[in-house]
Amino acid sequence: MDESLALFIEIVPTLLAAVPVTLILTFLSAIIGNTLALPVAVGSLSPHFYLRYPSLFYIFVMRGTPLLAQTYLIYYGLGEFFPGTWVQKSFLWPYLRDGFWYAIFAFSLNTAGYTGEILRGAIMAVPKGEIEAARAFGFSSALIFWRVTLPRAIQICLPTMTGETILLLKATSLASLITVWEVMGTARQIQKVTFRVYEPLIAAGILYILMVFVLTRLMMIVERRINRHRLAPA
Amino acid sequence: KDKIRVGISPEAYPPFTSLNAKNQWEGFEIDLLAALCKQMDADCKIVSIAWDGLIPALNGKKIDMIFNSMSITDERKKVIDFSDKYYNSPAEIIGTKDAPNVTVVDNPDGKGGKIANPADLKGKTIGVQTATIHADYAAKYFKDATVKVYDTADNHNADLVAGRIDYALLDSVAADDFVKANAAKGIGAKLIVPADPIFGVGAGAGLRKNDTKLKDKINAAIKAVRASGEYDAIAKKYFTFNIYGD
Amino acid sequence: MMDTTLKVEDLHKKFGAVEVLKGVSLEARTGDVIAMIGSSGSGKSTLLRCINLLETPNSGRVYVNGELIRMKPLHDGTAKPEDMKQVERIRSKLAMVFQSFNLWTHRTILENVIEAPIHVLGLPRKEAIERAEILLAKVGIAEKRNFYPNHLSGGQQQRAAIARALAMEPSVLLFDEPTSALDPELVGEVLQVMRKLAEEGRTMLVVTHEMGFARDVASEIVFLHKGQIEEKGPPREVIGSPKSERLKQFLSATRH
Amino acid sequence: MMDTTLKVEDLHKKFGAVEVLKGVSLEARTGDVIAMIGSSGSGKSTLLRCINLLETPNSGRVYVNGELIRMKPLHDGTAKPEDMKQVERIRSKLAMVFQSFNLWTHRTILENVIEAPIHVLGLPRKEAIERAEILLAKVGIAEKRNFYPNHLSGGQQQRAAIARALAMEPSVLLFDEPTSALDPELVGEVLQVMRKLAEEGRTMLVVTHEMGFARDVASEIVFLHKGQIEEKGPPREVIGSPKSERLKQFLSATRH
Amino acid sequence: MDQASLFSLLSFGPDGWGMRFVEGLVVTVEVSVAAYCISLVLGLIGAGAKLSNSKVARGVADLYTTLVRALPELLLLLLIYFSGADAIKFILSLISEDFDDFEINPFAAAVAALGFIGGAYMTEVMRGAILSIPNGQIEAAKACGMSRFLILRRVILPQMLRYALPGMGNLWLSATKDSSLISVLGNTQDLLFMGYRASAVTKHYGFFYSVAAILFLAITIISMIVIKMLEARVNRGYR
Ligand SMILES: Nc1ncnc2c1ncn2[C@@H]1O[C@H](COP(=O)(O)OP(=O)(O)OP(=O)(O)O)[C@@H](O)[C@H]1O
Ligand SMILES: Nc1ncnc2c1ncn2[C@@H]1O[C@H](COP(=O)(O)OP(=O)(O)OP(=O)(O)O)[C@@H](O)[C@H]1O
Ligand SMILES: [Mg+2]
Ligand SMILES: [Mg+2]
Repeated sequence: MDESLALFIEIVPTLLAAVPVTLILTFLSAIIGNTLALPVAVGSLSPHFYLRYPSLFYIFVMRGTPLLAQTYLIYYGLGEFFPGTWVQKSFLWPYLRDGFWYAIFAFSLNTAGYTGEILRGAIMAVPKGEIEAARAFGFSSALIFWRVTLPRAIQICLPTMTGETILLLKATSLASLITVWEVMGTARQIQKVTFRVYEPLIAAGILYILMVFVLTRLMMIVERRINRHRLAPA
Repeated sequence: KDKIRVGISPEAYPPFTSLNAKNQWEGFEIDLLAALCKQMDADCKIVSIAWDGLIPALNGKKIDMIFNSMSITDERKKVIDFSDKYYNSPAEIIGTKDAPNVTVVDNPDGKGGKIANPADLKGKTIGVQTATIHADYAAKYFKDATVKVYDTADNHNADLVAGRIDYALLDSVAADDFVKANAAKGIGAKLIVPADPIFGVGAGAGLRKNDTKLKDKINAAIKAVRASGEYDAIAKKYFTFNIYGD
Repeated sequence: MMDTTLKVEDLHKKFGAVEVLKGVSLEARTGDVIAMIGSSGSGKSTLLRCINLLETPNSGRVYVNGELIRMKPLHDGTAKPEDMKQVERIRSKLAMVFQSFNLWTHRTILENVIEAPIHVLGLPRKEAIERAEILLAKVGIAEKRNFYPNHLSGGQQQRAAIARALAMEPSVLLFDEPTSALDPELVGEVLQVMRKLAEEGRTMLVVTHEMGFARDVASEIVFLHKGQIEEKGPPREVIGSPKSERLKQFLSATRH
Repeated sequence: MMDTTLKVEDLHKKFGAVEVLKGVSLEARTGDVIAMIGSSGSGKSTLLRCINLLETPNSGRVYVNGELIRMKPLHDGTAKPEDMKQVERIRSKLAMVFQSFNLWTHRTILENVIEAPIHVLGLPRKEAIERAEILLAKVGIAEKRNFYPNHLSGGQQQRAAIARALAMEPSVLLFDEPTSALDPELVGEVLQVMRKLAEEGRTMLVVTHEMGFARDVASEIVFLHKGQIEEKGPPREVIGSPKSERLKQFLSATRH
Repeated sequence: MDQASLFSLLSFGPDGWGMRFVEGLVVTVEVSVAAYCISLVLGLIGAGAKLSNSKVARGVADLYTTLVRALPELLLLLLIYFSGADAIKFILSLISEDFDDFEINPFAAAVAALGFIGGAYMTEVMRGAILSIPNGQIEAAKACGMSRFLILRRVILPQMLRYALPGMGNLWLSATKDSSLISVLGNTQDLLFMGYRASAVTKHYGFFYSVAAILFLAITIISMIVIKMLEARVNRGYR
């Protein structure tokens, strides 16, 4: 027991040092991915087949294949094209060498697929009458989208989106596959060095709980704000 | 007859262990294990458990032994027990075609050992697999190089081909296979790294602490197959050099 | 033609196989107040919704301020607007009060009223709020301005919907039973507001069951029956001496 | 007491800080038809909703068929029902027609009507359908039985909601403006149906703006004003010689 | 290696990986279906608890969703399989001696763990969906005297599906991928793991990862067809 405790104290700083990596990965991917999700969702509901089918196909591929495979393919797959090409001499090479940007890229694309699907459903669920009211006042399609459809859709799917963000937070552990050592990857590194299975996982778990706690409370505040119409008036 | 449940990860590690398409185990360690079990007159059953489950399964008594190229280190000895080593392959540095060969210099600690020359690696990027003796070695000696830590050796090998790293430090057995397969792409051996205390004593069977009965038996069996020449016969099937070390 | 604010020609609308509007034509000059009466399910709401293209008519023409809303026939026998920009521009001159109000539930009453003036007409926020507060006071729900629609009574919601439509200062107003949820007192007040709008010269098309209003304010009464205009004319004639049997029957009910 | 079907005593209801009902008491004997009138926002809907506990009153008592709905006061000044089983049992005897209909959008009209009889009353499906079809025919929407509510006109939806309530064969009917979306002809018909229900001896509490109905059918008129009963009594008295100033004013509006 | 021999690696013959991938596929489907069913039940209970008036129920459900969603899946899996077995064994030993060699079946443990985790996400999906149902729909049911359970079954569930289906679909597709955790417990390997195994043995990483990906896509196609059908069903009457 004492030994466990000692190990705990020893590894927590190491894991803490990896927390920013996890947070930045999650934060950037969530922002980029959720932004991309908008055109994906809108496209998937478009009456034009040349917008609808690509969007639906995108959602299909992103949800249909493991994120692991996507990450792997994006990093190592692209790697297969590099040897001896101009790429290695270009100014982009320092970025292309670094797994970090690939991780952001892969996670953002994946999030866009999953969130895109959720938004698609939520947009379909917005009461028709409210959209018609906007139309009747001469709102353009874009204006309807930003002022009525999107706020109402987000109201509908926010709890699910919070869940997706937590899934993303945890999925960032796949970044260790491409040399970006975030919290979980670091914990597993320690596991392998020390052969202690539980302590690093539990330490990482505690850090995740803290992060998830902060995230869910923040989202709860947002949710309460956008659901004011349900609450009793002040 | 004793029953021994042996845990091996199905994550293939050829030519030591792999689970082939017929769901049969094959490789050096598998053959060696068979010989050892015969020696011990035990009934061995291989249980395939992914790496993450091996230690908990051993301590949870779902298996009795891990036979999966585990390097014996002091850190790990705090958690599980090890048999004597049953092989110890040297480390090797490999690199891209643009990367020069690596030389050897005296270990600055003055104890008379030799190490790979850190000056040769200065400013270069070198890949190692996480939580290996190779990673420890690189961390200790290659302070002026960028040491990039990978999840698996396969991954740093892929990045070596992609040119994202200049060198990789890994087990010579895996290195030879890889160099052979990728010679056309300019990947070449750069140095067989001299022995060093960091590399430890080699790989041993993982055992539950206090399971001295099994430990004694397996140690005796290792000695016996070494002595009888059976070990060398098996080793010759897989390796062209002395895999046991010295 | 110049002062024909709203003109509908031979409008047809099908839902699936059922033809709900079977060739409706209608004309309103500036300042006209047309009261549309007709039994439940006769197609009154559908007609209003076709005029501002919330439903696309299968055939027929709609002119607003002399401008034809251009339509493109499709292969499947329906049609679609040719130029959405045009439709949006025209809609901003046609305000509508829905039978089911359709207030935006995620915005307060005040926000509901200022939304379109700010974002469609480009009114400065301050001005929009001033205008909204005057309107909300006019319909008697000024003190509920910061409530969300779900927290209002039926009549309050209906009044909010009316204020929202008036805030657009449209040239044509489409009202779908704008007083259905109101008590008699308020009905009087709201009709008063509408009467004033009529005097200001705004054109109105009002679906209503208030015969009093139809009689006193309307310049024309249209009786819709099974998707067709069965009878129309000045209130005195239509109410005083109805010609069709259906209308006679319909009117007799209002007096019992 | 035995034949008091519905009794409300000193009901109070607050939304946040605003007191919407300020001590309302009411009594209806079997076969009584109480017409509730009052201006928009006076608390009529809230009172109906408190009676079947869709809103929990802050204080007060409700008896149905002589049975007190037991309430448990909470620390924060509100209350909650003590026994949900009791509430459910009582609700199944109290049918309600909502001001906004609240038809189940995921079920067809017929399914809406048979839903509660089958699942709450345990009626066999066949029987429920028979009963439903009779009712749908009675309110004139039999041919829409397989439509979903969203595909009906306002008046059709309201009639479906009425049929749904009647299908429960409840002992007390709570109607919240059951004719608001109907044309005069249909108003007449629906009021006819309600008159028949009254004759069958069912107790009714009807929020309405139809003074004709209040005068002819109601056994009592209740005038709600700002959350209190300002005046009540037999129709002749209340309408003929109103005492309170507010009521006089309210009634004068209905005649202009 | 040419194309033909690559595909011979995938044959169903004794030396081909074909059969292995079929086994992996079956494991993936079995584990994810079973785990998903558990998470549906837990999600419903959790959402009910979160929306209930009881502070205790809300607190427990909140703890459940926060903790379970935060903890690493691997940790929960190992805890349930290794410590869970010990705990149950200990409890059973208090009752009788006969259970000494009690073992949790690895399949059951994986399913329980994955279902338990999925339930936390499902709770939130369902909570959001239930909140989106217009209040009047539920009030109408209450006014008819429907019991809470009946309202749940006849009104809330069918209407909720309309809002929840996309999120539920996402969770299902995630579940098919998470089922790879089962290989940690021994002797069973899912599709994803089979992909590693085949590529590590043959060194044809690209090829075998693609095979696994294509099989996942096949699962996805079927799932999406089913979801589309459900979607069309729950959206009847809304268009
Ligand atoms: N989306 C739809 N799909 C199918 N049928 C529809 C749809 N909308 C309306 N209908 C049908 O069209 C007919 C006309 O409906 P409409 O709403 O125009 O009637 P209305 O005259 O406004 O009646 P009310 O006075 O009851 O509101 C009705 O029979 C209705 O069932
Ligand atoms: N959920 C709520 N939250 C806050 N205030 C509410 C809520 N529901 C109703 N109110 C307020 O309570 C008052 C009474 O509402 P109620 O719906 O009972 O009026 P009503 O008499 O039915 O009016 P109407 O004839 O317009 O339907 C209104 O002022 C309304 O704004
Ligand atoms: Mg209508
Ligand atoms: Mg009301």
